[in-house]
Amino acid sequence: MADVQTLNTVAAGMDPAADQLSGPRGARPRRVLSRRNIFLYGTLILVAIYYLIPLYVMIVTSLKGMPEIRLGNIFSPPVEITFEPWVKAWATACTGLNCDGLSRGFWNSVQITVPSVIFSIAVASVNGYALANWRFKGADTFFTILIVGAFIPYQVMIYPIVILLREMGLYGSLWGLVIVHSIFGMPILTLLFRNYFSSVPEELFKAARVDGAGFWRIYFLIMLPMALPIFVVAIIIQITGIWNDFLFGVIYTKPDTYPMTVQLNNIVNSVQGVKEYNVNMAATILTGLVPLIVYFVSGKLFVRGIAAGAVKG
Amino acid sequence: MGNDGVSVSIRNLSLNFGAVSVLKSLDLDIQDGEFLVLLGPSGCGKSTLLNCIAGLMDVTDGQIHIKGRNVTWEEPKDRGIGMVFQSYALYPQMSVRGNLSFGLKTAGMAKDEIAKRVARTADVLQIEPLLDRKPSQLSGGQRQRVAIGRALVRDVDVFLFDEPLSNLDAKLRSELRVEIKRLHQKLANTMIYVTHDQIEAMTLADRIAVMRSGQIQQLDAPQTIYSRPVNRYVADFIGSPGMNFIEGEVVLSDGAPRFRFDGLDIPLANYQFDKAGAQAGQATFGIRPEHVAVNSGDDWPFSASVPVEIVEPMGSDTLVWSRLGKQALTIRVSSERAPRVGENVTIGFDPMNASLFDAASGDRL
Amino acid sequence: MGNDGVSVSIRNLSLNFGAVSVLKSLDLDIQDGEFLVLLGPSGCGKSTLLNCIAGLMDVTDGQIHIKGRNVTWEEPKDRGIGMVFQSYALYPQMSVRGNLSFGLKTAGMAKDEIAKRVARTADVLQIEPLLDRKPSQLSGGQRQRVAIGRALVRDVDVFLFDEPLSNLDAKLRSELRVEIKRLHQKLANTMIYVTHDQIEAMTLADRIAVMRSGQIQQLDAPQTIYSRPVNRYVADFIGSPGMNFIEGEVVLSDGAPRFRFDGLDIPLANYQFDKAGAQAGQATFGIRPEHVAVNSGDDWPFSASVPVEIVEPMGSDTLVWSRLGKQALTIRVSSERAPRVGENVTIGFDPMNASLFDAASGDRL
Amino acid sequence: AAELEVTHWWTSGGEAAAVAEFAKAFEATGNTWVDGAIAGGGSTARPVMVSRITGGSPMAATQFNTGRQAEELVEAGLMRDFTELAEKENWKEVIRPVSLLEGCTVDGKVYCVPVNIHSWQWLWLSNKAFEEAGVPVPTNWDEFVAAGPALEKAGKIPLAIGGQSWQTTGTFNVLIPAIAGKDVFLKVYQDHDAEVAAGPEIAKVFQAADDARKLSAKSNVQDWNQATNLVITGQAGGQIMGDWAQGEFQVAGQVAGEDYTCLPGLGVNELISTGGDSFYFPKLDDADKTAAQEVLASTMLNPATQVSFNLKKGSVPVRGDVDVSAANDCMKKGLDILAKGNIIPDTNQLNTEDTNNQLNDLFVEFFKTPSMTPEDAQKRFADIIASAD
Amino acid sequence: MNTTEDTTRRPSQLFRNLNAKVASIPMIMTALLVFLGGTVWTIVYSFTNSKLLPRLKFVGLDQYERLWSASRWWTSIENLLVYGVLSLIFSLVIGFLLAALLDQKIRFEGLFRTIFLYPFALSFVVTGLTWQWILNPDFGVQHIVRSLGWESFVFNPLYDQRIVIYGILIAGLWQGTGLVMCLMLAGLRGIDEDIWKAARVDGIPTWKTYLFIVIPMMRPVFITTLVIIASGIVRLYDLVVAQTSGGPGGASEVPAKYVYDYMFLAQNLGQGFAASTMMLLSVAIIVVPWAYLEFGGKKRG
Ligand SMILES: Nc1ncnc2c1ncn2[C@@H]1O[C@H](COP(=O)(O)OP(=O)(O)OP(=O)(O)O)[C@@H](O)[C@H]1O
Ligand SMILES: Nc1ncnc2c1ncn2[C@@H]1O[C@H](COP(=O)(O)OP(=O)(O)OP(=O)(O)O)[C@@H](O)[C@H]1O
Ligand SMILES: [Mg+2]
Ligand SMILES: [Mg+2]
Repeated sequence: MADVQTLNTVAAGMDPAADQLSGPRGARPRRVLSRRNIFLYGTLILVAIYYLIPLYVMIVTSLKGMPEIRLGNIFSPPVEITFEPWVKAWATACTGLNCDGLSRGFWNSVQITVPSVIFSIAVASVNGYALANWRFKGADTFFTILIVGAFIPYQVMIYPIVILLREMGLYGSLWGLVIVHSIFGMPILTLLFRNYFSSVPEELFKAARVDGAGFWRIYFLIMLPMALPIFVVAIIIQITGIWNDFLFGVIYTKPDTYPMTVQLNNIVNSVQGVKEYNVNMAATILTGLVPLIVYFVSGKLFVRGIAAGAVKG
Repeated sequence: MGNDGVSVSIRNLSLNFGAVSVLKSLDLDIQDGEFLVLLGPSGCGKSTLLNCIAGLMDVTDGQIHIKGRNVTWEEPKDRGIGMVFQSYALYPQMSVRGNLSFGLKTAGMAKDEIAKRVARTADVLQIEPLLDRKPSQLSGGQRQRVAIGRALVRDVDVFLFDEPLSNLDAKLRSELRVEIKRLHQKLANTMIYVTHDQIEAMTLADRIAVMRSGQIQQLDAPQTIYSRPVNRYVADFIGSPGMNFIEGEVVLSDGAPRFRFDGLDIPLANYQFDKAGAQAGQATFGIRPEHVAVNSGDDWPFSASVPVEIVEPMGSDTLVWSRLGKQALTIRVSSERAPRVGENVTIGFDPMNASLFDAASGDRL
Repeated sequence: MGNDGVSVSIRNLSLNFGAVSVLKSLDLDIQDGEFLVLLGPSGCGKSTLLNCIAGLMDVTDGQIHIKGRNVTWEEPKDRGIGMVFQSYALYPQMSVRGNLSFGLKTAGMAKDEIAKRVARTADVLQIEPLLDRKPSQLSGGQRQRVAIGRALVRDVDVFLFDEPLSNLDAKLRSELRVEIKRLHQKLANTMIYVTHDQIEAMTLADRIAVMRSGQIQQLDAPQTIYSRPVNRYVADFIGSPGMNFIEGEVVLSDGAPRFRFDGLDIPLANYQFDKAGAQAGQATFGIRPEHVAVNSGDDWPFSASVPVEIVEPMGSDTLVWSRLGKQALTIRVSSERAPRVGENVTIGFDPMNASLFDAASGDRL
Repeated sequence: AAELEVTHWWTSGGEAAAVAEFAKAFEATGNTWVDGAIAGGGSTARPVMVSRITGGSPMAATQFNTGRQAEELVEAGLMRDFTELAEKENWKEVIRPVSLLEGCTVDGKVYCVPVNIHSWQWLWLSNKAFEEAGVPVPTNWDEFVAAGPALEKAGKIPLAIGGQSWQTTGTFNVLIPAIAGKDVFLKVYQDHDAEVAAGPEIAKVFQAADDARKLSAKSNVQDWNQATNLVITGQAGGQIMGDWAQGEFQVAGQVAGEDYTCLPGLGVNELISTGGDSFYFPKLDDADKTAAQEVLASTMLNPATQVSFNLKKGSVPVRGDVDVSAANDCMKKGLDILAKGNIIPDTNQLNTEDTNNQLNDLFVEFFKTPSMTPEDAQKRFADIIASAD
Repeated sequence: MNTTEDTTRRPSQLFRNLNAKVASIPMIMTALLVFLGGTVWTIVYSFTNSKLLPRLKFVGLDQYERLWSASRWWTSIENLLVYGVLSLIFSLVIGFLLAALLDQKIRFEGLFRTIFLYPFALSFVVTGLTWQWILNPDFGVQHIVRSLGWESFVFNPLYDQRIVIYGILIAGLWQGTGLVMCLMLAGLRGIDEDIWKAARVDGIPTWKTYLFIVIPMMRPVFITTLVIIASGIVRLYDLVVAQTSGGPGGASEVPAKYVYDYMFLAQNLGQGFAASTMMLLSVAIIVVPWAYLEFGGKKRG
């Protein structure tokens, strides 16, 4: 049997040894410290430092005692590390007569965030699905209104919503707040889901209809399991948004159900004598911790989901 | 024609998207057990027609009857149809078994009945070993087989195929084509099959409907469409490489019709004119590449010597690109007889095999 | 043959993605003005090889010479190559003129020189009327023509095509195929063309390199590859419908080799054995569908009576699916002689046209 | 017994200690005080309170400044009427000055409980700062202005003013009676007489404000109590701030006369205003809570509570009949002036919040924009007064 | 043909896709009741002299006259314009540059991406507080530079009226560019690999490829990003309140704060409504035609 290798060269009529070993061969040589790399990584590292400075300052400050802070260099690492401010921010900082720090705000925030995230995403995903796949008459008009609604400053809507919730008898209840979050999350989430479901091949939807599945069946059995990436994005956006919300939290809840951000505002603004920057910073970090963790853990999924849903359309 | 023989009957169907009219009062009757292929260029409304039959698009006007029942406004699932899509459209998160049983479950069928049907379908399509895989773990051909299975398992009267094979490569395509053919022979269901691949159309169809911008141009058996296209459009569309068209005029010299062009002259005595008979006027003469013989030595009603410009070997056959008068001529010869580029060869053909079209309307003369 | 006749020469080329070795010390020489087609199944490394030649991927080992110059480390733009992609890869926001001239402008060419080149390219490809349109306003075929123009305008020595036609429909594909062929005849550049469509490969190539998982299996003229495949893989890959393979064994009865299977017996006296000559053992007998004659009345070295199972008319030809012994047999006959399903027909063929492969290694015997 | 949620914006050290007194007294009656402090001052808290009341989820009691802030809520029938209790406990007699109860009275019905009297007209001085600057502690505004350069030379901020807009407005409003006298003050704010507002007296006030602006140029704190802290620590010479500042001095353990000096009416015109805080009680459905609201109201006015609360808060009790012997120097000065009847109404009682807010906008701009001339500012001031209602 | 005789009538359009319509009720209600209703309600009441509570006492255009003669409103608009334009430009440019850098097949991409993105997880309140702290002349950057010996160094954006809005911009960009980068990165990843190859074969330098080929191709990404940034800009409020409370001297006032302050602090709802109507109007002029083009008339996808 003819050797394939020789067959090739014989067919080409070439002497294989002709110019075999001279000149460049293999991969292009790459220096680790090429100018391009220095520029690339240099820029990235500089920018990264800029982005990290506030976090660094927050952490460092929260670990210092007040006397050390007054001495003044916010960038210098703590000489003496103290966790006092953290303890105080979490457990004993006072607002008026309540001296239990952020701790109860934490659970309130959890109790507000979880149902709000679930409910708002449930509503928005169904909306997006209906808009993308069941285009009934007028749907586009409603959607356009919704998108324009994304530009309305929240403050403008406070009064109408107060009236709305009062008429529904939900003002001041957890459900009232959940509805408020769902309303304001709706434009951007619906946009995300609509774009995502539009990119799902229409034939899949048609196949399911031929198979006799109706609106909900298709949603739950076909679309929902496919929409994981965009759900991740929606969940991250909503957790961040709802957890960080201050305005609705303070207006639509009561003191015993104040979310963490309101407690944070109370602690930071309840100045007793001098501002306790270390406690404030500790409280700030504690408040931001949940969304931060969410981002650190799922950042990759976030980018992927964004790629899948947000940039189309 | 009795009603009982008709499986799908479309009456006066129109569909507009806003101002655009995609289907224009179309009529079509498909016999029970028939394999009908819808053939046409992209955008001519093939998928739209199929979607209307399936109930996935609301018609603007007209009626659709399946098995004698007016289903114009019924839900897709109630029409007794199954559909197979170009992109397979398998439910990605379900196993093959899940894909097959989804429709049955939705209909509320008993578990063991479902299992029985799935098993039978898997047997017919020979996909038993794949039943527990996810679609992403299947090759293209296997996916398409599962997609067919999904229609099969529902035991429907009418199968609708929307370019089921065009995502596959040539080899797989020809394999699956045969399988679909076999399936049709076995099941004897009505099948409506959209494609723009003529090979598929020619090999599969009992009848082909050639469409053009929302209207059916010709509805006939493949061989009829191939050999007696009703107009230039159909003639051009069918056949690869396409029919050679030669512009010229029909003249009646001594009552005998002849075709004149570029100083050449083809006798049309053998040509079967349409009812109207031979009439003088501008016309197009069409002849298929395989009906032109090269250096055959036989005595043809028309023969000429032509230069060879390009030679394209295609395995068993070879295409020769040449020029008759000033007009391009493609010839298909068996590879053994392929001439060389630059040579002059003698060609010949019988106008009996040709088609003659009116230059203005494009209709067959 | 001297080095000056060689346009592209690849020496010992390897490429790994991490642990996966995609190209395995591959050698290839392409003559000046040659049209070489790389053919192979998906994932065999065709695009990777092309990208290496273009300089778009860094090779792991080996060298690439273009026009006698070692370009292994050079930038794509300095290699004197132009490349055409399957997805066209036109710059969507620029007009056709912009697409053609952008590279030249960037290279700092004078304005009137650019205009001249663009005009010449547009003339060659007949895209003058399109020059001011955006790609989105072009049809698929026009887009591909512009993509070719973008390579053309740069006046390069070597053209690289990566499945340039596979996004087009059959009709357009065959048209553009001819155009590319003409272009090659006119320009006489070296062209390396990737495809997995055999028709393209057969019609366009001066030589075809059939690849399989990063290695070249056979590099030969199309007809040689078609009629004398070096192994079963190549034989199976080329030809549609595929070659018929019949499993059996070679026996030497009275010194004369014969092929035995399912109680039947094919004399191999006519068969041209490889250097090694005839040897007994398990083997596969391959015969192409068009080499099997039906009811020809002629006297064939081998003939038998077989049942007709499926008939697939394909226009000028018809495929007949049948069975020889217990093994499937496809036959291609001209449509006029097509038998009917259920009939029995007499077939015959000459083993001279057949290929015989070792059952274990798959190599040609 | 019931749980009552009480909202207020008392969150600084002194304030919180004072609220604790209310809570203690109320819980002694067997009820529970649920503290609803909202930090960030009235501006953050009031919108929350108003939305909750109009949204139908009201708290049991809420603080407002004595004055017109809750007028419309009362008119809308959302607040409880305490006329009965007021008559029973004879509030008309015990609360003085009478203007306080008048602020709570709409159409002859009493809707709120005033709990303290606050006056704005105080200049707080750091003895330590002046000592370090080597100048004697001033005894009136003019001396203070004169001491400015010395303080600056010693690296001190002469006048501390927080960045919040109400503080700058407050400073100006203190300067009016001090520089131009009570009549002009009343003409401008009570009668909304635009001519006076544009006149020469007010022009003098603006000149004084210009001085204050220059003296406070280096002050870059936000909250009032941070500004007070600057005085307490001797970083600043003085601060014009209401008597609630006293609570901060007290929490810091400072002694009036020794560590700090207070000059009512800026040492020029010894007049004080009678503003303060009142509690309103929204209407509730719960009978228990309704009953407890009454208990809370009367607890707040209870003489003992009044004393303990006001001592912590640094304000003056609303009852004339309580023992204030424990009061410190400054508070005693205030009580004296009060007893003499040298009082003016608080701007909260005279102006709507809308007008106050416009004034805030004007003065915050004036104080932070050195390029804005007193004349320009006065012109805008007169416009605001002219359009006030 | 007898099949043509039994003509089934076209069923009512109202009940087609009923489930979809029912499921869309929350969206329809939100759109109509909250966004449209709330807007109309706001506009109607902007012609009244409502104070603490909304009341239908119409006063014509009084509120608008007052609004447009208020210097604070003008400052607010100026600030929003400056902030808006700069924030749009910078976040798009920086976001894109970062994305382009990250797209160079670099090592530790995940780490860098996380670093750039994490500020987005923090609320504006937290962002504002942190930056207030860093920009504080007594503790922050100015103090540090001075303590390094450069005594005359001045960097106190939050205390200087002329540049306070830039101080807010710094914080705003820090918080928001991460998301923009993320969107851009996703967009870049969506660009056909062949385009890059074609450009390399054509010898087009990388920066030119980005500028003339890739960026024009990313139109949809830019649009999505623009919607997100722009809607954030219009609503700018928390950050200002947390960082400067509108100071110093009202130099960093923004329209949303004007609305809030007048509605709730000044207890002059009418004025607040008038201001919000103006905001809505300007948003509507820009957004409605665009949104309609983008989402209204177009077909699927
Ligand atoms: N939702 C729609 N809105 C408007 N026009 C549409 C819509 N769907 C299809 N069309 C138009 O209707 C015409 C027919 O489309 P259809 O999909 O039926 O073509 P087709 O024959 O299946 O083509 P292809 O071979 O490319 O699949 C096309 O011109 C298309 O642009
Ligand atoms: N960037 C990459 N990283 C890892 N593996 C890769 C990469 N690019 C290609 N491959 C692998 O290299 C092999 C060859 O790929 P290549 O694209 O060259 O195939 P091909 O012959 O062009 O196939 P097709 O006909 O589908 O285009 C494939 O198995 C593919 O999975
Ligand atoms: Mg179609
Ligand atoms: Mg490839």
